[in-house]
Amino acid sequence: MTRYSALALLRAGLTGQRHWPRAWRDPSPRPNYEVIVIGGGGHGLATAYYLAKVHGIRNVAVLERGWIGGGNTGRNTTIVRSNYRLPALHNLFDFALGLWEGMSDELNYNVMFSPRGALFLGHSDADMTALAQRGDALRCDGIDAELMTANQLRELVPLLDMSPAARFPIHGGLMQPRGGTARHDAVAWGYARAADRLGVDIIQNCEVTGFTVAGGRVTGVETTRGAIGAGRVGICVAGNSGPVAALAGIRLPIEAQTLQAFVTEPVKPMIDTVIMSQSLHCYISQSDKGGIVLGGDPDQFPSYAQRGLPPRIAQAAAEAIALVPALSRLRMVRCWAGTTDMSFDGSPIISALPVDGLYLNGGWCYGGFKATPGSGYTYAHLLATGAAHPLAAPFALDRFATGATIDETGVGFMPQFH
Amino acid sequence: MNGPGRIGRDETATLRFTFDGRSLCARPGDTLAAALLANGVGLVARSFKYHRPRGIMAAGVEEPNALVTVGEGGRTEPNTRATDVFVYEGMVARSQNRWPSLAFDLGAVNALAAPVLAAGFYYKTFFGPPARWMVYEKLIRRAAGLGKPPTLADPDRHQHRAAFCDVLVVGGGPAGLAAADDAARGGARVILVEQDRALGGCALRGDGEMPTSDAALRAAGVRILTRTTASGVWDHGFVTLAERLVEPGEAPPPGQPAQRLWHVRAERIVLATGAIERPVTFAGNDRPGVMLSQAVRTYIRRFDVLPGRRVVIATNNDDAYRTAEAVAAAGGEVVAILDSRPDFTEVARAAKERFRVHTNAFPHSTKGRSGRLRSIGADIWTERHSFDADLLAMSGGFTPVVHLHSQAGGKLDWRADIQAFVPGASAQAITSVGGAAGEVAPIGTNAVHLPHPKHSFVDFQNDVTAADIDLAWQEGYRSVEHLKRYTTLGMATDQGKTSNMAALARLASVAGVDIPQAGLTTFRAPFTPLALGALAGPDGGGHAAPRRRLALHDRHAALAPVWQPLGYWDRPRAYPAAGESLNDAAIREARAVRTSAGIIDVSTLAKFAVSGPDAAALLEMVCATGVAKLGVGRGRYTFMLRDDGMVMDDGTVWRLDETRWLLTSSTGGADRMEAHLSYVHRVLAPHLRVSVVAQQEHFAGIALAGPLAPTILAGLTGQAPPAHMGLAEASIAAVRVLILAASYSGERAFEIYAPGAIAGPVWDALDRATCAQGGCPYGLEALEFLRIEKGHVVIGAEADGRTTPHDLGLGRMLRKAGGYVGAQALGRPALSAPDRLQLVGLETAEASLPEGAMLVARAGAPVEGHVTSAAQRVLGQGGIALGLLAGGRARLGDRLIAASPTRGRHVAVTVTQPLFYDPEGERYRD
Amino acid sequence: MMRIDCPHCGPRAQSEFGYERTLDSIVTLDMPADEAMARLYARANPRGLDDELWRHGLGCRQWIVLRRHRVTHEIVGVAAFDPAILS
Amino acid sequence: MTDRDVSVSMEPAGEVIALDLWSGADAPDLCGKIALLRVEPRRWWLLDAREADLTAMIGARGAWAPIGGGLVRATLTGPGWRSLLMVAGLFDAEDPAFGTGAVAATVIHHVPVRIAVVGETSCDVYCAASYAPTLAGLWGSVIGRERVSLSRELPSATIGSE
Repeated sequence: MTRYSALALLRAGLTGQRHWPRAWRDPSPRPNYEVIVIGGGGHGLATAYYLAKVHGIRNVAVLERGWIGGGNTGRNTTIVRSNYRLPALHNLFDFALGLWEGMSDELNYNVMFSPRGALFLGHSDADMTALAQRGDALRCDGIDAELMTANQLRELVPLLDMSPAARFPIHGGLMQPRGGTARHDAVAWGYARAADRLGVDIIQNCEVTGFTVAGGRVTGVETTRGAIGAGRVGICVAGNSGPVAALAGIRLPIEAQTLQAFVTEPVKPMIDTVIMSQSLHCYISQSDKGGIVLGGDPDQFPSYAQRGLPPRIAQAAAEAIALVPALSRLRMVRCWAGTTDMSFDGSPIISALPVDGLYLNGGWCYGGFKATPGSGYTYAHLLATGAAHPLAAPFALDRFATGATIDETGVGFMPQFH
Repeated sequence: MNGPGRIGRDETATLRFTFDGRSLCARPGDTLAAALLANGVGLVARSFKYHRPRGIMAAGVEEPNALVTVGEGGRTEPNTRATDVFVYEGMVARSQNRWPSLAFDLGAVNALAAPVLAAGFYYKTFFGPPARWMVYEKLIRRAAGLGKPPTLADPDRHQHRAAFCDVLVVGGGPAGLAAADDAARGGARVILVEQDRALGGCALRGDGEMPTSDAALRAAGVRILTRTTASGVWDHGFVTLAERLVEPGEAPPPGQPAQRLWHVRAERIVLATGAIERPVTFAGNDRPGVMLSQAVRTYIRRFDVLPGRRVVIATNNDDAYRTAEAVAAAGGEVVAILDSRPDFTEVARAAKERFRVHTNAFPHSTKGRSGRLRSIGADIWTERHSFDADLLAMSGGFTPVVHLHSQAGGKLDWRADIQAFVPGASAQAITSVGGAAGEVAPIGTNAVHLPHPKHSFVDFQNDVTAADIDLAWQEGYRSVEHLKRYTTLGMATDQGKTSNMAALARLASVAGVDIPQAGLTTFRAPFTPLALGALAGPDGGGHAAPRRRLALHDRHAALAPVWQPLGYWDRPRAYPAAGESLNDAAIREARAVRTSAGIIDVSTLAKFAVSGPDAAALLEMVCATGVAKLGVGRGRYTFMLRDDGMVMDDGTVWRLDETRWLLTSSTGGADRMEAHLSYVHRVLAPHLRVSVVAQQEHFAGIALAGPLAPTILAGLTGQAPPAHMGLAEASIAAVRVLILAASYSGERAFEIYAPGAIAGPVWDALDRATCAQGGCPYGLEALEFLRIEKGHVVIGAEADGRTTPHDLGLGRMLRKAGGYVGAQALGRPALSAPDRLQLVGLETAEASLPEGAMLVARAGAPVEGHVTSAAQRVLGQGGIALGLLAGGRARLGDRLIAASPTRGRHVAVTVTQPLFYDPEGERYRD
Repeated sequence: MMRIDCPHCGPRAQSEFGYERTLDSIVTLDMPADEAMARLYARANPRGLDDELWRHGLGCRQWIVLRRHRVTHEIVGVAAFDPAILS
Repeated sequence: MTDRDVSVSMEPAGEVIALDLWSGADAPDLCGKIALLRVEPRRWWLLDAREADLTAMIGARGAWAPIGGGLVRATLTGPGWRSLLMVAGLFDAEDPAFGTGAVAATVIHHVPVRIAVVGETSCDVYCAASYAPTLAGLWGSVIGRERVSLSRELPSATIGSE
């Protein structure tokens, strides 16, 4: 294991970069593991890492159907923030944000977490009141949030259209200074490398095709690379939770949906913060490479196609131009789509399932990336101890039956509208 | 003479343009690339990472190197491919990603650090706290990016247009023209698109003949769109076409759009998208003067431009021999043909008669200076050779353009003879023809000798070398997707059009597998970069949503109100007098309602005529309150639940006669309620004989409220006004109106409904009569004060989608027998938990309290609830509010803090009943 | 952007339609509460065919049922909503 | 492009009544000479009808409600009307089968509309009155403002630059 550092990099420069070892091994599955995590996305890899690191459980396998980080980890718009209105959500996501802040050092892998600020714009007094309410809820729980005036915004993002005659005039905003972006692929790779170092087996091209259950308890999984035994199994496949849970005969309050994003050709720096909007449906940031990364509403119908609707892209582009008119002549160079696990209250599920020893981490809707370290940490706690981490306790599956849903947007049981 | 230039005398070069401030001339029809070459300009750009000097490599949209900024001000288009923009009079083009100048670029120092800046180097360094990364990041961001973005708004419009056809032919080369001709002869509706300005495709460089003409096709009814790119194929034959009506940076004629995005639905799609020539991988293959072989032919035959005088050709196929012919015919010297194949093919043998042809010959390096190629090193059999040349025409084979086929879900098949993927089974009604289907020259496949992988570029624009691919493999980034993401290969503005196959070949060779086993990354839309403005179409420029106009808009506008956006609507928020603040105006208006009378436009309320023998049955499924027993001529407050038991909306329900009802509900929920009524009727209870007609805009509504309202109304109608929650029909200003005696303000009030198209005179009459009594029009702000004082909930504030009827204190109105939507959800245990947020009133001695503030026992204590709506008392002193408080109904009299840290306000409040005014409803009685 | 062959209007762009819910999650008002909540909060969510209730809300405003593949988006069946399927 | 060969005039739709029938009967059989449009499978719009006349015609076979107060009719005149309707549209108005007498409901530039073909060179487009300025703005930008006229009864203030 070669530690990454500036010095090591310089030294490697002298030797033609020939001595870097593999970032993670390519092991064959062993017959048995203490814990199997299904899904080699950021969440699954983080879960394995924290199982090994925090709970000392190193006899762990991460089973990935394709290549690690190839699902929503590699398809999101890389925004990291914790400024949700509801306490259960902002407490979980802020715990995650704390972990983001130390992640590069912790993993010895630069995930380029860039706390450049996450800004919600308000377009009316009503918007500003809603933003203040959100900010007050955050501040009362010790989370950073600052209301910004129109004048402050002019300075922060000079290209914003601040004209009062704009279709969506900008009155002000709510800033989370600690929010920002990170390099999405690096999160998967960094956790993979660090987990691998602790003994975790990361097994790619290994699709789970069934569960083995004895006496109401899960004993392992069937895979395309043979049966593998396990004491506990954690599903961590947001986007595919339904089909994987169905292998155990379980139906979930989750529906798969397409969420698109797109990026422009790279240009010199023009937007230095993450811009979102309280009443529009687009989010804007500029990648380190220079591309403007844009996203919008989900497609609002069930799909696993990873291919979206052109009108959604058009809408996000129109709204982005309404906010930053100078974007009009930039060109989309690529669009892509992920499959989101839309839950029926818009919040994730981190929970035991009705089969003993089988657990679920899913239902992240379109908010999973920013939760990655917190999700992994609390899920590892659940898998290691059998008891929910206090921050994850509100996100149990039974909340739908009891009515204790956590509904940030208040739109209820229609997943397509969250 | 050395370097590129025009063939013969250039008398027709009449267009003037500038490049980096230098004034140059072009012929009409020249691309910028052709014009630059004609003017002897070989150095055009700097690369992304190492700032290496770059020239023009291609003649089409696949160009990875020659990116320039075109246009000025709001029409600035950075990263424009010089090969994909036609010169127009006055065009301004600039090179980019260089400082201080293109020829002397300090960024080129990066090339010295290249040994350290290998693929993924940034993942291995820049550790420390995020703040430290932010410092590095700032430098990295400044160095990255390509062109400078515009800073001004786009002055032009972009249009969206739908089209439908039986056959869409993509590509106007010979294969596409033949396909369009065939389809048109069969009587089909045909659209033919070509991204170039001219039809012809490969025929424009002298390869093949055009089977028909533009005019003949048009005569046959084919809609021909040139300068139009099929950017994406989506589900079910849906194709987006991007049409450039003017060139990048060019001003369109007045009133005309600059770009048009077509939304085409095609029954059948023919892809005649051709093939893209691949570069050859060797050290220094990125230098200006190294060009694709077919591009050289294009410049010579289409543009009369010879890109170099002394030409070496490096190829693995027969096609490049045509370039030798073209060069020779144009007066250039063919120095050598380096054919990597060991044996002479028939074509090579024939060429040997005229040119110096070497087999088993590979270029291994280039030398150059000041942006000019000077010599080429090559390995021929076992010997090293050097050739003096100013142009290297290379051909590494041909990659069929399968992007659209693949986007549409089609499979790809591997063809070893051309070392490329070709369209396999289609997922939609799509066929590929010509080069796109793999009709390209076969290539030699003997192993490529690559002595200098670090200087051999695979992805030119992103500066990814063969060594970077090797490193990624070594570090375990072995899936082709990992490789792409780790090295950024194929992620530049050209999306790997020229680099993907070379990269796969390299990956396959280090992996020791065949290319198909190495994998293939996904083809994603758009085929070529597409302006956001064109995507947005008529929604761009700040019009992402329509504005809905009130029927009485002009009446309000005449009073110069403060407008308030509400969904797509704009409604008057207050009517301030000159110099009056919004709040002062609202209080004045609210006091008028409390003391005399006011009128407010409530036209946007949702209204539904529910009629038929089963109307009451439908209403009782939709509404959670009792409805059916309502007497004719009476109305009642009601609310509706979602399936999950949460309050969805509220309103009033009125019985106009035995079988005709009118239901009103909130403005913001109008569309949702329309759908909900339809769902309940058509899905849950289709047997009901009932008609539901949305009348939101049929009726303009004006509420007349205040103690003098009955007098005013009686004066206007000449009849006694209906009692509270009664209704009547009458005439005002000779317009028949429906009067509903409902109150939202807490005063005696009437909602007066008249057909929107003729409601103006009704407003005028009410306005005159009300003002005559000392009243005035009032806006939403005053309405908010009045309703908060009266404790009426608002959908979105108090009923926030998380509240049940019990939470809002409406539980007693629920129909015990159930039978309404949501009834089955209300028994869930968490919905009766004692600590649920419940509606309360809040009051303070201070003038106001911050809306949205958190409710806490003391500073720093846990949050127990929040202020949903706040106001000041209309007549009395102090602030009042509605709020949601944990277990609130049991906490009357509790003293709390309304804490707003974001606004620096902390206000002591007392918990009260959510009703501050006329608790007995005495003011509703006449 | 699918093309949906509305049984009333003929083929139309997906933008005119809205997805409501799966057929098996329609809650009729006579269902016991437990069954109602179970239907509301559990979906098969298959990587394959499912029966879905859509509305041609920006067209003829009728409710239709699509049998649709959620990976390929192929619509293998489309019909006007028939209440008989609920009983 | 032929979409400049058309002009538009927009005015209130007048007395329009929405009629739903739940018996098997069809409105044309019941309503005599009243001009009507079938806008949904079981809904018709009766143009210039009087409510008073309907009781006898319809009886208990259905129910109706007026909607004309909030409806605008845009009359597109000229051979370019089909082309104009393709701008920011979704519906195939250029389909030759969409001929005289046909009615289609669709969306143009966010505005729900109903298109009724009057003849080869004319059609009526109905939309909610609140959206009329949006459509007028869109069409004006395509064929020129001077070719779009709004009647004085319609809200006229600041037509957007759509």
